Amino acid sequence: MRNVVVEDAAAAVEGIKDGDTVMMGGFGGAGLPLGVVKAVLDRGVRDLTLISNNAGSTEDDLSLWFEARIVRKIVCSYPRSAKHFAEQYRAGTVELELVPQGTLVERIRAGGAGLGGFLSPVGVGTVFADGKEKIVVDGREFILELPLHADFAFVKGHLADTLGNVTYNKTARNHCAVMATAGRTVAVEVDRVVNVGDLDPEAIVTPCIFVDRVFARSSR
Amino acid sequence: MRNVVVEDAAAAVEGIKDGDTVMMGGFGGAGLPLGVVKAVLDRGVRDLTLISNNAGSTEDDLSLWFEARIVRKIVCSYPRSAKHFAEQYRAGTVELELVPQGTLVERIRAGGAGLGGFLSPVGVGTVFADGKEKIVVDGREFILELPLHADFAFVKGHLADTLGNVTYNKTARNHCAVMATAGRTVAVEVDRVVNVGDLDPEAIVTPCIFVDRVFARSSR
Amino acid sequence: MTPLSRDALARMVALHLPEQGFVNLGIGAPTHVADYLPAGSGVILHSENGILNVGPKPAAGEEDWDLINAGKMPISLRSGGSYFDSSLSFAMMRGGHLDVAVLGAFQVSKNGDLANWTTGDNGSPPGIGGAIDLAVGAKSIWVMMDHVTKDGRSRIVERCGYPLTARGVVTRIFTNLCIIDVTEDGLAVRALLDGLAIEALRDRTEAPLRVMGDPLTIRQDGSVA
Amino acid sequence: MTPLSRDALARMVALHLPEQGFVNLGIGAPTHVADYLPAGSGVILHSENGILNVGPKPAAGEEDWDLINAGKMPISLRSGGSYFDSSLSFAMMRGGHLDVAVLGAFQVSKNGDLANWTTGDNGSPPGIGGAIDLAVGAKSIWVMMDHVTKDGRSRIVERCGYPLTARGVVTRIFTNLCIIDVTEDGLAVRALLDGLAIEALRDRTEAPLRVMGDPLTIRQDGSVA
Repeated sequence: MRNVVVEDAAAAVEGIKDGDTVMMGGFGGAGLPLGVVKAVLDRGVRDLTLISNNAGSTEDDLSLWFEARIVRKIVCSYPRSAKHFAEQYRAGTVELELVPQGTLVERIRAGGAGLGGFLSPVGVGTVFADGKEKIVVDGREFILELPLHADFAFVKGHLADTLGNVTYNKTARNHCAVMATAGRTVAVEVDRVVNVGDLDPEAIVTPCIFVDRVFARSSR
Repeated sequence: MRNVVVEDAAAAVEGIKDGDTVMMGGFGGAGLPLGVVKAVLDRGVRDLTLISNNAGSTEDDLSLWFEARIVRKIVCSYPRSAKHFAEQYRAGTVELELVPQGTLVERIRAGGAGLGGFLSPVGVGTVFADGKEKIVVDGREFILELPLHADFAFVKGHLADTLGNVTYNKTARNHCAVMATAGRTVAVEVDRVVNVGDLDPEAIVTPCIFVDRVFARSSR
Repeated sequence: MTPLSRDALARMVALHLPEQGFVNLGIGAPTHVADYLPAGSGVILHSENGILNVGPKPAAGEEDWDLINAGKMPISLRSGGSYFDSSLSFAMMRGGHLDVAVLGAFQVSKNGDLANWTTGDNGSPPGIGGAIDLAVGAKSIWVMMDHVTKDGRSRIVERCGYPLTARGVVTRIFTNLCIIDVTEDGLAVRALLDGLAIEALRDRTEAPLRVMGDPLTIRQDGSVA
Repeated sequence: MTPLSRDALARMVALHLPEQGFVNLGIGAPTHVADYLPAGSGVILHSENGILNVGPKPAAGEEDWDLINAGKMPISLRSGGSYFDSSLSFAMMRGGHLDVAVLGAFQVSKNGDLANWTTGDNGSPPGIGGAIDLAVGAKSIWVMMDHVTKDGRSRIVERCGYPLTARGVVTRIFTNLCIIDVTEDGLAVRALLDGLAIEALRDRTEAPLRVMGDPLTIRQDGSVA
């Protein structure tokens, strides 16, 4: 039977390489796969394109990636209160693509769902429309937003069974469930791995078809 | 506290009028709100536009609407094996807009999610692309598909609390959860109404913000 | 004439929210509106990170960092609440399912343009978050803000000088001096702080103001009569 | 030389499915492939009405009409299965998450065009269902069909005469006579029914066929050696 459980975060990030595009789940700390943050650092990769809601805020989150200067570009909705990112942003050593939060998650969904893009009313008449195609439907103007894909999507789940079915905990679900559909390789850090059959089929949020790797968060 | 429970199917369809657009959940019989089928008939409305996966197949489902000739147009993916619909289709007394199933549900989702449309790879190079705008992104051709909205969306749930939170039963979830986001008025026929707090917050599929009316399926 | 305190402004907004309405309170000052909801209002609060029926902040020591609001502060879930992913959460917003979004602002123009995400390039990274999605999607967009800036300039303007969040979306403005409806015929004063003359308000307001009948009176505690 | 029975054809397809793969079996003949999956194959079946890990049909009297497949027939759920709405189900398909979709067909062209939804206007209402979404999205699109029509015409054609489902998507064709890969260089025979000469196959096939090395031999039970 399918079993996608891997040993640890290091195994979960196996194959990541310089220049890859990486989605990281989480809104603030909730949903951020912290073991992955460190495992990616340990791999020594560089020039990543990071797709994430935030750019970190404490010393113990995505801030570490900016401190280590492994991110070339971030696609993000709210990189405020991110000290290390802000320094590099001011120095011009990191590129920022600022995307409204709902548009960010919808672009990720479009990537995972095989759509070529969508027409959004969000940003019409603002700087967020700059450089984007405008399409009028029934007399109303929309912006054409394009899908986002990633080489790796890393998210934080609550429980996963060994097949790779995943549930989330409270508001930690946020972007995680959507990102889990959009990475070429999807790895999920969970609180606990459970047996096949332990999860309620009605309450599984990410069915196993989307999930390539699962590992249990270290209790250390 | 909010309480959206109404007495019966007749109350759930209150306000429907000639010419309305109506979404009906269900794939085959699973997810079809049967009480609503009959209550709409009892209202005596006509000239409905029906958005539904099927056009009925037995004497005891959407077939009744075609038998009673209350549907002017159906937007649908699979109207085969629908005797009464087929008769009217051949007679030219009902209009058919045939939509691939995944495109149908995605257009409904776009309606509920406030999008102006989406770019689909489905149907490119086929008759399903006829008359639709083509948009090329990164050298790949897509079809612009437009959102669907409805005056009423009627779906079948499993449990609902009095606030209007809804769960579904097994594959009866199908189009129901998406349609429940896309009607101006959304009414849900359920097996049982439960108290607020009885549903697991992690397992609610349709949060109450989308739901205007709930009623318990008659046991008769 | 003392402008309303922040608390009184929050209370004034809270008293106006529709009973049993679905409401998103933006980060910052709007979040405090929750503290003044009348008992039994039945208002159901949404937070865009994926939660409906947000409850009060937990007691010290009871925080769950997987249960936070859009301001990343610990909250609780009321009975009948639900969790969902961001795509469904923003579908609620963009799709017009929220009754009211209450937002802070730097400026609102006479036709309801909203500027609330940046005052321009000051070398800091910009952040937009979900402000723009809320501003486009909710059925009613309410702004709450001080009527004038710290140096006395009107925040209610002919045309926004700051980068726009959305065009023509604001439906009502609550300030520490008044309540203004944004109508097709321009800005209409609906309520006025007790003791403030309409001409004094106009002196503090760049955009033209209409008055329909007698404006209601705003008391210092934020109640309106 | 007797063409494969329907059962043997289903078995042949089943034996080729990738271990632990995610597979959708289209309505009609492909559904029967499930009956021939080897024990321990680990194949996980998807049905587009919103279910993953479809199990066998329930015993008579045990049917649950809320638990059906895309053919609207009662099924069961295996341990580790899940339910979801149609939008996520079609995201799986359109988004390229399925390893294989097995579809019936009227015709397949030499470049992999698929015609499997209608033979044209015969007065009956057309139906498309999820066939087209599957045909566009899955990583591999396999067709299973009789090699020729009832009146002996090839279903593997230069150019489809029937309305297309999708262009250039079919990757492999299983017939009751052979297995053919659709490659950039045209149709390549991979396996041939025991006792059938390649020239005899060509006689029954409108589109040109290549042979790479020695084709494998298909036995009457659908196994391939």
